[in-house]
Amino acid sequence: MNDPILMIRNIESFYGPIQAIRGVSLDVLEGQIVSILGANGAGKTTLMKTVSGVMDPEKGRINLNGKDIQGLEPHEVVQRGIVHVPEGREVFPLMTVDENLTLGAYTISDKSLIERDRELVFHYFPVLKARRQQEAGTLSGGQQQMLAIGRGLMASPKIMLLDEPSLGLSPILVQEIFGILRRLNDEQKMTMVLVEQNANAALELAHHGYVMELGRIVMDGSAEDLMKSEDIQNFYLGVQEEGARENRRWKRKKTWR
Amino acid sequence: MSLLEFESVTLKFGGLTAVDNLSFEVEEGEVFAIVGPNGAGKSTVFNLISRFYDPFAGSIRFDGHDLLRVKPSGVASYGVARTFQNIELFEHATVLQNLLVGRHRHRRTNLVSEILFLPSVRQQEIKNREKVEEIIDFLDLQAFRDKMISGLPYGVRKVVEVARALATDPKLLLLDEPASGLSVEETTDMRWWIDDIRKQMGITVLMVEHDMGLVSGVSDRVLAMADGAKLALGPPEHVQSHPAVIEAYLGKAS
Amino acid sequence: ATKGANVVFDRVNAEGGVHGRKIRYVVEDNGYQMPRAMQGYNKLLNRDKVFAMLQSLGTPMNVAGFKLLDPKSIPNVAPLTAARQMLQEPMDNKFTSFSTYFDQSRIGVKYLANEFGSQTVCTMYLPTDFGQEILEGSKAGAEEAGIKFGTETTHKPDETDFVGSLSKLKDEGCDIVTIALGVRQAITVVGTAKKMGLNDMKFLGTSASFLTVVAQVPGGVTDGFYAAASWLDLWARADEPAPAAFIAEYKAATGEDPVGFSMLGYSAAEMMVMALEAAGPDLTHDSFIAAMEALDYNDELVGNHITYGPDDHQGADTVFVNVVEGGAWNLVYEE
Amino acid sequence: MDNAQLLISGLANGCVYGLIALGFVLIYKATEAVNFAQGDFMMLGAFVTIGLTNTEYMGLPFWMALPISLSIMAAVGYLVDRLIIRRLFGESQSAVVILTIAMGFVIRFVAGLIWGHEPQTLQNPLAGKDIRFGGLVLGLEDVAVIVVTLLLTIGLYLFFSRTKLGLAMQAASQNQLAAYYMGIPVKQVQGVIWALAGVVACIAGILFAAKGSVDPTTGLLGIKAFAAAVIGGFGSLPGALAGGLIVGVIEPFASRYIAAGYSQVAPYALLLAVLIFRPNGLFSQVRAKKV
Amino acid sequence: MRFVFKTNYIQDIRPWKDGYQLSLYLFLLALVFSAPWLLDDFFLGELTNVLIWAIAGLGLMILTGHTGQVSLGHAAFLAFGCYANVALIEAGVPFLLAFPLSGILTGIAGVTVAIPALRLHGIYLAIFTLALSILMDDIIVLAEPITGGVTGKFVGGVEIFGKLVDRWATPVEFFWLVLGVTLLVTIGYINLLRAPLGRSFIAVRDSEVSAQAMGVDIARTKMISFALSCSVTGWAGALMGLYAGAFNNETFSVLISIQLLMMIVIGGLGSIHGAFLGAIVVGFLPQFLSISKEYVGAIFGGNAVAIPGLEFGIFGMILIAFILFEPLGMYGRWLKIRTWFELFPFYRKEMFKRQKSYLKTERLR
Ligand SMILES: Nc1ncnc2c1ncn2[C@@H]1O[C@H](COP(=O)(O)OP(=O)(O)OP(=O)(O)O)[C@@H](O)[C@H]1O
Ligand SMILES: Nc1ncnc2c1ncn2[C@@H]1O[C@H](COP(=O)(O)OP(=O)(O)OP(=O)(O)O)[C@@H](O)[C@H]1O
Ligand SMILES: [Mg+2]
Ligand SMILES: [Mg+2]
Repeated sequence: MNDPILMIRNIESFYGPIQAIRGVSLDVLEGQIVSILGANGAGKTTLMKTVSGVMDPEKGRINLNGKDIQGLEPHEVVQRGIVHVPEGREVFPLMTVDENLTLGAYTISDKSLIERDRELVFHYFPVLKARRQQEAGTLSGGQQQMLAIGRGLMASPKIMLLDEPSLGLSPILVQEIFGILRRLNDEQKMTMVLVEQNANAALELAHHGYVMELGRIVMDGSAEDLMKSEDIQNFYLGVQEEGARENRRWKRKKTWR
Repeated sequence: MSLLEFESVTLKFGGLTAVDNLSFEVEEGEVFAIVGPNGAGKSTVFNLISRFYDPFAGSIRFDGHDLLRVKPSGVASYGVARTFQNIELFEHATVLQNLLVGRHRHRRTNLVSEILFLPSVRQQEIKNREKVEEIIDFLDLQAFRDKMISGLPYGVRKVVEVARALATDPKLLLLDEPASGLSVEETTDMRWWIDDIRKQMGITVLMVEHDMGLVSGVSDRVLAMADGAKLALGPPEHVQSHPAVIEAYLGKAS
Repeated sequence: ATKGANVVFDRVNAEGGVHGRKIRYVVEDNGYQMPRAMQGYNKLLNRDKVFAMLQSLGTPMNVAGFKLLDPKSIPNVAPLTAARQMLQEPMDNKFTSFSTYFDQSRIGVKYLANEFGSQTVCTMYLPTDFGQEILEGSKAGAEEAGIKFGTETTHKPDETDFVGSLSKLKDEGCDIVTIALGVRQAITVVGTAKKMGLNDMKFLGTSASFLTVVAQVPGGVTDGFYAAASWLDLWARADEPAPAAFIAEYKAATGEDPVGFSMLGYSAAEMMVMALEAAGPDLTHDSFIAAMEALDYNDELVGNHITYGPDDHQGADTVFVNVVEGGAWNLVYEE
Repeated sequence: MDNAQLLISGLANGCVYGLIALGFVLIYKATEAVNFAQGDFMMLGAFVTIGLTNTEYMGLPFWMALPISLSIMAAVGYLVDRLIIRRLFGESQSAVVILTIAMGFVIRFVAGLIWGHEPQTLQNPLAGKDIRFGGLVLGLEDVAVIVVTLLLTIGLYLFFSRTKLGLAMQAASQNQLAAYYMGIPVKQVQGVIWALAGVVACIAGILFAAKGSVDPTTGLLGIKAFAAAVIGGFGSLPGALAGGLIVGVIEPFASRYIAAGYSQVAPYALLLAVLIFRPNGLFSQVRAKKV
Repeated sequence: MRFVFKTNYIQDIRPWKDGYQLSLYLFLLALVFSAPWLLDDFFLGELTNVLIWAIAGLGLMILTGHTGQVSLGHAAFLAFGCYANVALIEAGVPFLLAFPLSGILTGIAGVTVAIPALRLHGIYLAIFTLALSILMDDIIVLAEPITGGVTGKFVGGVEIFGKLVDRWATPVEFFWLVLGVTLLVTIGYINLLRAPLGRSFIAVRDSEVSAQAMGVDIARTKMISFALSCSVTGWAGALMGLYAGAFNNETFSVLISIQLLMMIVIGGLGSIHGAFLGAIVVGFLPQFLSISKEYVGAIFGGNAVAIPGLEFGIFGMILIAFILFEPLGMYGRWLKIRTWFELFPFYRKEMFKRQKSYLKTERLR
């Protein structure tokens, strides 16, 4: 297939003295969906923040279409077509749903395009349409999550970074979201990097997967291969023999540790 | 008489009816789950119980007390603790301090004795600490004891919230989406935890959760609601097979 | 003001000082704040061990200072405030150069009353000791002139609109209004009154508003504004010998035009030097005080006759009533 | 009749407060920072204009000086953000507040250094003229104040509610991180708003200096304007104007009808009253957090 | 690299982390105690002044630093304490009784203010208190019989066990008095912070919603915080009065309120150290400036050039520099330096580079 559109090379990111990412490298191919798995604290969010420029890496390169983008201001990254749907909604609480969506399309000047996307979003999430004039801060958790995703779509990005998009959504919506993502990928060839706790759905959707632990990539491979891997099954797909409550008492060692 | 009685409660926000003449009881010692599509009014039910909103109609009774009569801070002193859907921890304090605040309702000392830090205060502090340490061990938070909340990943914060709620050693524990943002592995942990909370600590649990695996795993009864009203109520498998619930909430695949 | 004094001291020091002693002139900026002022005193007394205080600003600060100066009987010369407390007991180490706000407004009121047969005196003031002085002065003046004291209005330093108070004064039928406000406010008051057509209302300020700029407000806004001050305006007399000489020297020394206060600083410093000269080579507080009390001379610059005596620690008692005409202060009366 | 006079002059004066208040609100709306130096900005703007027009300084014709001083103040505002405020990007508001207070000190000092400490009046075409209708007098400057203030308020209101940039500014103040995720160049946007605040301050200063006179301490007027903004509900532009007018009108009536010794406290007493009954001001900008 | 191994809960309860820290503080204390022998009257006076400011800072820190209630009006409470103290003394109450009372009365005043202010947040509270402090000026004038109105009040020294304590006559005794009060207040403060009440303050500051959910009564907590804060401030005011010896309605101006806030922010919000560090800066800086001014003058010929307001100007600039250098206040900087030492060989230079950080609206409550 074609060569990577997004290329990350031994990135290291710190929070003050704490090192959250310890030399991560990964490739994202044009039009691919790459999903990143990992227990909490693994550094997934940090990695995404680093890519979208809200954090500066101390070492390493982030390369988009052959141009280095590490250390850029976040808005410059967005202008280059990378949009980040952050963990924990981050909506504009005092603005209406409509205004939130409008701002999602800040980088787009073509009015008709904006309106088209808005309609698309309302088509995906009818409840948002019903709540156009409600202040985003008063939406329910899930509604805010929908808004966050919809807002991301409004920018019609080249690459979309999704940090736990299914967080707090009802099962039916989770299915729909993943449906939507697949459609976007099929139809608009949108490239995506997907962080998901719902590993099943994530790997279903993704072409390629990475596994993070403690700030390192410990495993990667095509989605199918990962699905088959013993460890993945135990620790991310949760297909472990039921009632084995002892598993919790002495945690099974992950082979890569 | 059941522990929590929620009687034909209605709450409107402007034109929108968030909770619509809703009634249910939570029995002592059970795990009671509320499910429902986004915006169904689940968190609002929690906020009503913790007295953040005043219902338009209906009554909320806990353990024989009329909750509508007490201040928000009063609810906790009756023994109701809760977690929040999008995490509300004390950002600029350590995990330990957060949990210690949880002990606040057991404060027996007064201003003067605390300023002088009399032995009584010291005793109380040590007791609080012991209690908190139990919880830390129970939820495997040892590693984070002295970490600032602002520096914790989403998943850990979720657990800390549960821990802080437990620190108040409540009769009723309200969990708003405890497993959202947890990996499968952690979710199974959460499942066992809830189990122990109920069995070992004898705390009644009322939780909102979207992860049906967890819900069916731990809960005795499930209330499914939509648009603020009751859709179905009963044992998990009953609710899960209820057509309306599948229609509005679960979707075909599951 | 300090610059004016500096000019003198520099000159004197350049000429070898007084009786071979160089004068060390230490300035502390109290920013009209008490804590700062206390720090200032602490420094001057405990660190610089000053011999005498010259022109310390602000009534409260001075009064606070006395507690420290008196025991050490350090002279407090020509404070930059015309409050009566400046001469409170024990008086021997305190010397003021000019007449007090009290006398200024008292005499000013009397003059206007006689001149225009005005009937009612009113006062606009900030509730401060400064305001208090002028209020009482006006009342006294009214009494002496045998007319009635109408009413008073209080204000805040950040007040900018006086229509309300003025219409109140109008209804009270005030035709003399003494002003104890900031300079900026005084200007606004007079201007507003003009707008409201209160032309038969005479406004009287004190030395506090007796500044060249007040006269020079564009559009003749302040024309007809009276000020009862204790010295003569500098620029109005720029062609007379003494002021001319001063302006020249000041320009030469500092490279800028002097203002009213530089003049005061200058003359106060001159007086200081004179006293030091007279005090003779073995300088002590007593000899200095004696010398001060012996002073008797004409200060052409400020246009005052300065005399001190054992029981007269107020240099000049004259009050000059001036009025703004055509952008300058004109002397109309003195007492 | 008499009261009518009080009313209109109160309104005129209130508009000045309103203008300064607008400056506060502008910056707050777009950055959630409180610029305690706003009053000093106004003072500076006034002095800059005086320096350009008054005959003892450069003596340019007023209408020529106007655009120049406006652009100077815009530059000042922008530079303040660029060189100082921006270094505190994302830091706690308390730091910014203290910073602006300190800036106030410096501005006052600099102004005193350049233009001296004695009050000065702006020589302007409107000086001394006034219009009278039925016994009421209103200085031409006052008329100018009222007109300009209304126009500015409306203009800014539309700017924030209608334009994309205006929205972006509000967004930036509500959630900087998310604003960045939307591709809004937050820092630059804030630079713009500071420049704008500079301009507004300059206009206020000019009108104020034309009405009365300014000296370096004039900036302390900012406190009262700040109070006005808070009464209106900090962050709301119409609120700022409303607050300004209320304070402006209360003053003359108070000093007219309330006994000496009490009258001057009226505006602040009013402020307390408003806050007690409407803790978030008249046009509240504060919401209960949904959990 | 230093580790602290905890073997006992007491270790977390007592105020110092380990022996090393304890000895550090003890050394500092010893230094302060020996001040009267080390310093001349001038510097002793300044040190006293700094301590008084520090007490005031502690007062405000309780409210603003730890309970998150910004007050721009604490000068009003300084004034209250100051006048209360003097009034009591003039009424013949012995100082040892009058002084504590003055603080307590101020605390009560604080609560009465707090009650209407309970629903106020952030700037709204700030401006509310600011207005109070402006009104205080006029209240003092109106309360003339007690306060002496515009002419103000004068206090000489006070008698303690028949010993004269006066800022000018017996500066050393006065220093002991102030130091004593400082220590008592500080110890009380430390105790408070490690007790439930202190924690509930922090809880209210960080999230009222969850504080309520944990059973913390917001209104009550705020009121107590106001009471404590104002009492301490009141004591500071009383001492300030004694220190100045004379004061009137203009003494405790809004500027003082603002300076107080500056002080604790520069020192570092939410830490006891912050109050002291801030006091050192705000208290001593002006003096330092005017002293250095002379040397500057000496260097550039011509004696002490006095440009009016120069010191305020420079003062402002230095404050700006401080804030830019460390927005978290001096204590924040000190903590960083300490981590540097603790991590010793394992530090990186980027470690103290400021993180990109982002703000969220405070208009949500
Ligand atoms: N603001 C912060 N300050 C200090 N350390 C932090 C901060 N944020 C995160 N960390 C640390 O960085 C590491 C990675 O955190 P991150 O949020 O990226 O994990 P994550 O994989 O996103 O977890 P989750 O799946 O729960 O979101 C964690 O160990 C966390 O302790
Ligand atoms: N303060 C408010 N003002 C207006 N509408 C509100 C407010 N709070 C909640 N709502 C509305 O009430 C409905 C119920 O909200 P609630 O948070 O209870 O949903 P939920 O069941 O918790 O959904 P989720 O599973 O997504 O958390 C939602 O439609 C929401 O938009
Ligand atoms: Mg994450
Ligand atoms: Mg919810």
